[in-house]
Amino acid sequence: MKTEGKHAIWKDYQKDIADDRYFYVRSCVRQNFFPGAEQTFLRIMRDVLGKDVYEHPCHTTCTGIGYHSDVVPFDTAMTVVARQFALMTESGYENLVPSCITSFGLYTEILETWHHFPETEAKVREYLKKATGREFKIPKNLAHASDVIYKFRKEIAQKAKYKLINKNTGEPLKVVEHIGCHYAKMFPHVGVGGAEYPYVLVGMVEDWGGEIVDYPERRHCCGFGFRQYLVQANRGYSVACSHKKFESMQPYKPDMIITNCPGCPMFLDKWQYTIAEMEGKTYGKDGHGIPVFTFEEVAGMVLGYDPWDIGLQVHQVSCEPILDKMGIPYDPTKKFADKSGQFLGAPEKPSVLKI
Amino acid sequence: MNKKRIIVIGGGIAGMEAATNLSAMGYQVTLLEKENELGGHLLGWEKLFPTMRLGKDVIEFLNKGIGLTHIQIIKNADIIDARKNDSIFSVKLSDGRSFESDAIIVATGYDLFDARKKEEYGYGIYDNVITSAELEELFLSGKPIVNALGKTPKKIGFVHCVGSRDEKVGNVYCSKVCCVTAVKQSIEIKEKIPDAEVFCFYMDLRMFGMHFETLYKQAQEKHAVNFIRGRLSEACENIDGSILVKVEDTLAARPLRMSVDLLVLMVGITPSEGTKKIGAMLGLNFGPNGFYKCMDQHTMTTVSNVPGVFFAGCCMAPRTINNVFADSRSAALMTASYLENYSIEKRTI
Amino acid sequence: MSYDPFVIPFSAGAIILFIILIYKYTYWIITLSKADTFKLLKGLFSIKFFKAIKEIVLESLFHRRIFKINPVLGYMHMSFALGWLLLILGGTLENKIHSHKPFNAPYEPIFFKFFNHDINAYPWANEFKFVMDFLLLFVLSGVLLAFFKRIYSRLFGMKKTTRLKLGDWFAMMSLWFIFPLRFLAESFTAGMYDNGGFLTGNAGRFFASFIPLQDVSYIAWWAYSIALGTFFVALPFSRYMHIFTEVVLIFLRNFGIKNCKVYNSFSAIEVNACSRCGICIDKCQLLTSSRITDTQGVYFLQSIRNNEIKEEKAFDCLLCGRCQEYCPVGINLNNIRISRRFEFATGNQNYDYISSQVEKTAPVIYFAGCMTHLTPSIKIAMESILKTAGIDYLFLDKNGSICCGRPLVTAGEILKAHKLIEKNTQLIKDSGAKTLVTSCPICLKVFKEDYKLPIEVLHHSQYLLRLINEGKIRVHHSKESAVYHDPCELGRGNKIYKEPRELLNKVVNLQSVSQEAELGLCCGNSLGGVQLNTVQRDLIRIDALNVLQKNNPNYIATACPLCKKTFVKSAETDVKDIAEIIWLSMQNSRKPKFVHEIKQPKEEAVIEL
Amino acid sequence: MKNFGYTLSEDRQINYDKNDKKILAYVKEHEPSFNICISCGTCTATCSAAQFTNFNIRHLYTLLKRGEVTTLKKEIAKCMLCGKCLLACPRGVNTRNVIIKINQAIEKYSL
Amino acid sequence: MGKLFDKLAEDVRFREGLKACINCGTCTAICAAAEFYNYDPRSITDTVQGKNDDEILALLKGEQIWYCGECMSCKTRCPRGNTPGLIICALRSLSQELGYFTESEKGRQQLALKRTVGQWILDYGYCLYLEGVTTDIHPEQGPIWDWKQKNWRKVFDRLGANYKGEGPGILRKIPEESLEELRKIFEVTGGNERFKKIEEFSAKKAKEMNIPFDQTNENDYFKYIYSHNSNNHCNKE
Repeated sequence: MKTEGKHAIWKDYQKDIADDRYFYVRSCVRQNFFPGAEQTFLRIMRDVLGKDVYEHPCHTTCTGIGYHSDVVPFDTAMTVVARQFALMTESGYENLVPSCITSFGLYTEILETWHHFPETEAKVREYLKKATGREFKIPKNLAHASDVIYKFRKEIAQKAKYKLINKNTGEPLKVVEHIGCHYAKMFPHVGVGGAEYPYVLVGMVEDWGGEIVDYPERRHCCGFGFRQYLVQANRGYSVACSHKKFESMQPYKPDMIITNCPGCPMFLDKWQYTIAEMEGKTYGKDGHGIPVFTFEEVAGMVLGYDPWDIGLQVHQVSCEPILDKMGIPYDPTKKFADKSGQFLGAPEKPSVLKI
Repeated sequence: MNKKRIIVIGGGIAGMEAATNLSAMGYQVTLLEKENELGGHLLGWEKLFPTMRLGKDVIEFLNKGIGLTHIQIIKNADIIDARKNDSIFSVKLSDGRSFESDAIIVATGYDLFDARKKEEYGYGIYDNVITSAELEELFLSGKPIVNALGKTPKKIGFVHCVGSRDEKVGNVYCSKVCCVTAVKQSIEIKEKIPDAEVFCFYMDLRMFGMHFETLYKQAQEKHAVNFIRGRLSEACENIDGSILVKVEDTLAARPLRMSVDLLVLMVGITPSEGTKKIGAMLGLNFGPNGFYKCMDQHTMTTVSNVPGVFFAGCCMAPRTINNVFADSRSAALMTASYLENYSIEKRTI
Repeated sequence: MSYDPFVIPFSAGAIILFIILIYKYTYWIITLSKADTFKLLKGLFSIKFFKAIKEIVLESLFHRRIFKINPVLGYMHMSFALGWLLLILGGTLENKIHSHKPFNAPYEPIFFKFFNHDINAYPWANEFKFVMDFLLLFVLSGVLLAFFKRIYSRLFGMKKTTRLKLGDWFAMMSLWFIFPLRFLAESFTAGMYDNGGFLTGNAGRFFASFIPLQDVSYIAWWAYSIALGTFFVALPFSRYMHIFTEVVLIFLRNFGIKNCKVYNSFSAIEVNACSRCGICIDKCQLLTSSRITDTQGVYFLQSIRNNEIKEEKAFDCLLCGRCQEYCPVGINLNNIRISRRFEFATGNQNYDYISSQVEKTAPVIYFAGCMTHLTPSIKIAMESILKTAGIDYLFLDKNGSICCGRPLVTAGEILKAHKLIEKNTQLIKDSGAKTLVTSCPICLKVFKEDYKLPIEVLHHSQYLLRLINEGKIRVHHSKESAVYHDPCELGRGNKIYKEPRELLNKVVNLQSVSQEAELGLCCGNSLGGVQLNTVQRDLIRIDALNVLQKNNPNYIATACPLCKKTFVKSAETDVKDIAEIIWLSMQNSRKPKFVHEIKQPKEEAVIEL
Repeated sequence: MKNFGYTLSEDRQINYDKNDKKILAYVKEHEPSFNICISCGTCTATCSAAQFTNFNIRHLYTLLKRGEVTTLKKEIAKCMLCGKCLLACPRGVNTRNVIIKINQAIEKYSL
Repeated sequence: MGKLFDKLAEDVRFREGLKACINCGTCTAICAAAEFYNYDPRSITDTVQGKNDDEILALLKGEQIWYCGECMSCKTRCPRGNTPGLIICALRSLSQELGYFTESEKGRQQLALKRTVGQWILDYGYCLYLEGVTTDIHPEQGPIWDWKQKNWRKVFDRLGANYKGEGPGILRKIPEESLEELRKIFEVTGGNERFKKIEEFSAKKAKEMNIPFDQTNENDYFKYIYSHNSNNHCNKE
């Protein structure tokens, strides 16, 4: 494989990412499943990079999941999103940073639609006025949280305490990246590196010392498929998709998976447990799984945050093997403890997957 | 001896044949070629469809024409300016030389589509993804057919319509020659590697030429080449370096995955840099696809919007060799008509 | 009783031969199906028995059929069969009269001349002398012909003669030697004792003039005996097995035992009854057109006898039936071929999708057949005719055909075919029809052969003729000329030659062609030729067309949609099905009637003036 | 094993590399004209069986060419061997014999 | 002729999604759903561009349109700039608007989605809500999720969330007036209308299939559509 070929393509897909004063909108999935990730993001942005990241208490879900499950009409979704814009405008911000890829995709899709069909935008403005009396400006800059971390990846690298390197062998860690489908597949030009070879996570991994492994099913969807996971009868599809990815990446013996979408890490993490239970198959070293992290968590790890502050304890696939490889210290007794350090009791062990 | 002067820009098939014809009519012809050898793309072609005749035979034929006449041939000609003042054309080269003429034939040909633009096929990234032109060079070199791993490929895929009929890369037109070229090359591969499995991934097989369909049938009957109707969606690299292709077998209406040791991209025909450059200098009209726009699709294919400038060959549209011969000769006639004021080239429809 | 060691080879050979024969025949007879065994027993004590005897005399001795086809060949076979038999009978008789004993060793009559030299010591000695010599000469002439046939078959008007296997060579050589040796042995002996008839006597005296006969004659008798012995032993393993088997076959056939499409002991008897005369070879279009030289009937049967049957041999035959039409032994080659195909059958079938609903009941069923759906003009013509004739009919396969099953039969898929036969039979019964008319001879064949239909089954050519004769439809004779192509399944398959011609003669000038009726050529697309490729099929079609178009008629008339579909591919002449021609003629024949009608009032008007 | 109320969905994608092509090989060897099929569908259009049921011989051929034989036995059983396809085929593929060979191969490799 | 097509064409996503399909199959080749379902975005696109009402009706009533996972991979590759994924969105909307979704096993599931995701949005302002995701209906969430559920307050507290709290922060309580605005938006933009239709047609269907149906998520119809899989969504013909 010739990486210079990829670099050539990456050059064509540079996007401008605002460098300060962000209006942050949260992700439903992340908040529920990886609260530590969003927390870490804000921590890095504010404490490490000293950026102004504003979160409006009144912002709501973008309804993206409802929209892509087709229970929420497009008009409704657009107007809810317009409301977020309005909140941003009212708070005097112009640079929108969604934490969620589905939101990011929806925002992009809406802005594109308005661009091609101005009458739609006009209609939405009416809807919003009618419903809330609010008005809005279209964000000057729209970037996903991972874009922002990508923008400051080098700063983070400078401040890094640990690298994505096996401290015993000095070898860079083999990292598999998984990009949320709605990041760039719909609109390649809004993604760093485009749709086919997105650079947003690759950039982080490279600058933080790791090595990206490309594998045949890299572009395959994790299988969320909205209605496909949300309705139990369809979950066979969801898990089969992830299964296909695992089967395809296993030969490369990856040390970890890094993702920029809130949903994907949850699935890639939990499905490893499910597949182990269903098929008795595991994909990591001797019975373990392949640890899955969000980009915020990885950033937090290299910056040397306490793994239990980042929220690695809520992963089903245990993160310790990576922490050990990177030489990140952690207190096992604190893994399942509360704020005061009091042990909450350990979760039960899965019957197949080693943790 | 006629004192009228003509400059022919481009020393490919079209340029050579047009120059030969005009010189034979007694005009003073100057042939400008940017490379230091005449023949254009044909130089890189071993065998020609559908008869498998050698490309060099055709070049020989063209050179015979040149030999019969008195054409001033300027090689390594890098044109920096070309303009028309009243009825006289002047062309300047970067080396300071300049030429004047009463008419110009533009035969600036085509460039092959840059396969890198089809990112999902991984050309320039995955070592075993090559273009049809590279395969042809391999044939020409007479070297054994091996892939990047140095192994003789046992499974070879040909991807049709790379850079053709594809709005994503801005080429909506059909490049006309790729289908039959794929068939030709798959036959050649099978002749060189009889136990190889060859697959052509096509949308439509446009076997418009007289013997093309026969060639296609021969590929199936004699060489058991497989044809799968479906446009390749993506190509990825397996851990062993082979290429995993994803395509729908639209006739089975099922998605299909397959690993091949070598993936050949049938790159299409696009307007050449020279075409763009010269066109801008002489103020020639371009069509929607970036090729020259002639005065009329049916009746005036070789006549440009600038009186005294005429087109020949692939600068107008994708062409097969026999088409190129036809319209370079027609361009010669139109030029003569212009120079002798027969004004048959002035007719409109 | 006279004895000499040289008789041992003969006697041993004879004994071995009869043991083998008895073993084989009893095996075949007892493995006959119950029904057939019953027929056999019944036949033995019926007039059929004598019919059989008669046929045996005509065919096995006089070889009537071969005579018909090829007199020289016929004479050759007759000289061997009849001549030899008479020699044996004559010898036995002579020997009886000479020695008044009730029993003689079987070899005595054969070697009579060796043991008896007192040549005038019994009644009619001279007559016997003459007859026996004459018979010997008769046989020898046959041997001579056989010899020439081998080295130059064209002499017999045969393009090709049978290629032989080793066992056959062995047997044939010994056969050829038998009679010349007998001639020598007898002549030598005659020479020594100065007796013998016009042949052996003179020859003897001639030899005596320059050969020390007393030394060589004994050797000659040994050689003669050995030749006989060898021949007897080789016989069961060579084509000469047919000599006896044909007799058995004729009996069984006369008793009404038939060959079926599954290989059984009757088939085995047929296979062994083949004399490999090679008549089938020239008749085969696969040879004459497609250059396939190893699949003709004789080779096919040979390969069965040698258990070396290859798939191609089973599957490339057209089943056109030309060979069996001319087989002097009357072997049903098509069925044997099908029976071998049956061994490759798979039986993987699922025809549950076929509905069993008839849309109405009617006295007449019209069954177009799959192929007719490929040539709609025939369908349209038939419907138009039936409507005009005011027939109340049911178009059984109007909305697409349920296949009749014949194509499956030809492919050896007999069990599958019977599924379809059941389904169609049900439909036909439900329709309550009395007559079934089909446009497709292929369907006709299976309807008649494998369906057990309680009703009349006709090809449309037969039915249309009937309609004309009954005056239900009117046709008129045109000036146009036509040739008629006999479809295999209609002609040889169903023996329908007359009606189509009669029909055509009513509407066109029917020209004859060089090969027609029984000799009619196959169009090349017969569904029998399962394995044939396009080129092989095309060659047959082209040759057939050349024969048909020779005198460039206005059109080629055929009575099979498959033949029509095949010919139109490359015919310069218009190809029409009989039904179309009749419908055309019906339309034309209306016009004059019409004109006549409108004339009437005019004339009246004139009178009024 | 835990019950999740669902199981891994079966993969419908044709995996050419994994597919066993011995039936295909058998057919190609015994009826080479199978190679020149262009999947035009004339056979299906004229097919007698297709008049009564959703039997698509062209589709079966296409699947067979990719080594897909899951439904082959069940489907091919519907053919009545009437031979219309053979006469209709514009490429001169011996379609009828192909079917016979498919059946033989199915038997031979006891599919 | 074309009535349904025209209704589809009212949807801006349909106009964006359908240019002119050449049946090349790039979409199906990359479609995750096509790998596991009897699903072929190519043929769906081809069908709708045929404008045949009967065929479009069959789609609206059928299973196919519900197989798509809306990952939109198809958009990336189409050489004609179509987006089958958007066409699917339009078809699904129309199928629900006209009540055809209850004709198919997969379509009926819309009720489950409405009563979970849809309801959560209106009640909490979140698409997903902790309380809704329990391991009895989400067993794949595994022991770790059980543990988290058992101790959520403490865990969220540990991770600095503002669970059900005032002001900003993770899983904060969305202010009532914001929720009101949200509901108002649903009112004026047809969101509630969509919900109403899903409920009405589902109730009708439940009656037709005579399976008990009520407003809770405990009724048999809900359980049936949520968990029933006829397993004939993936054949290889």
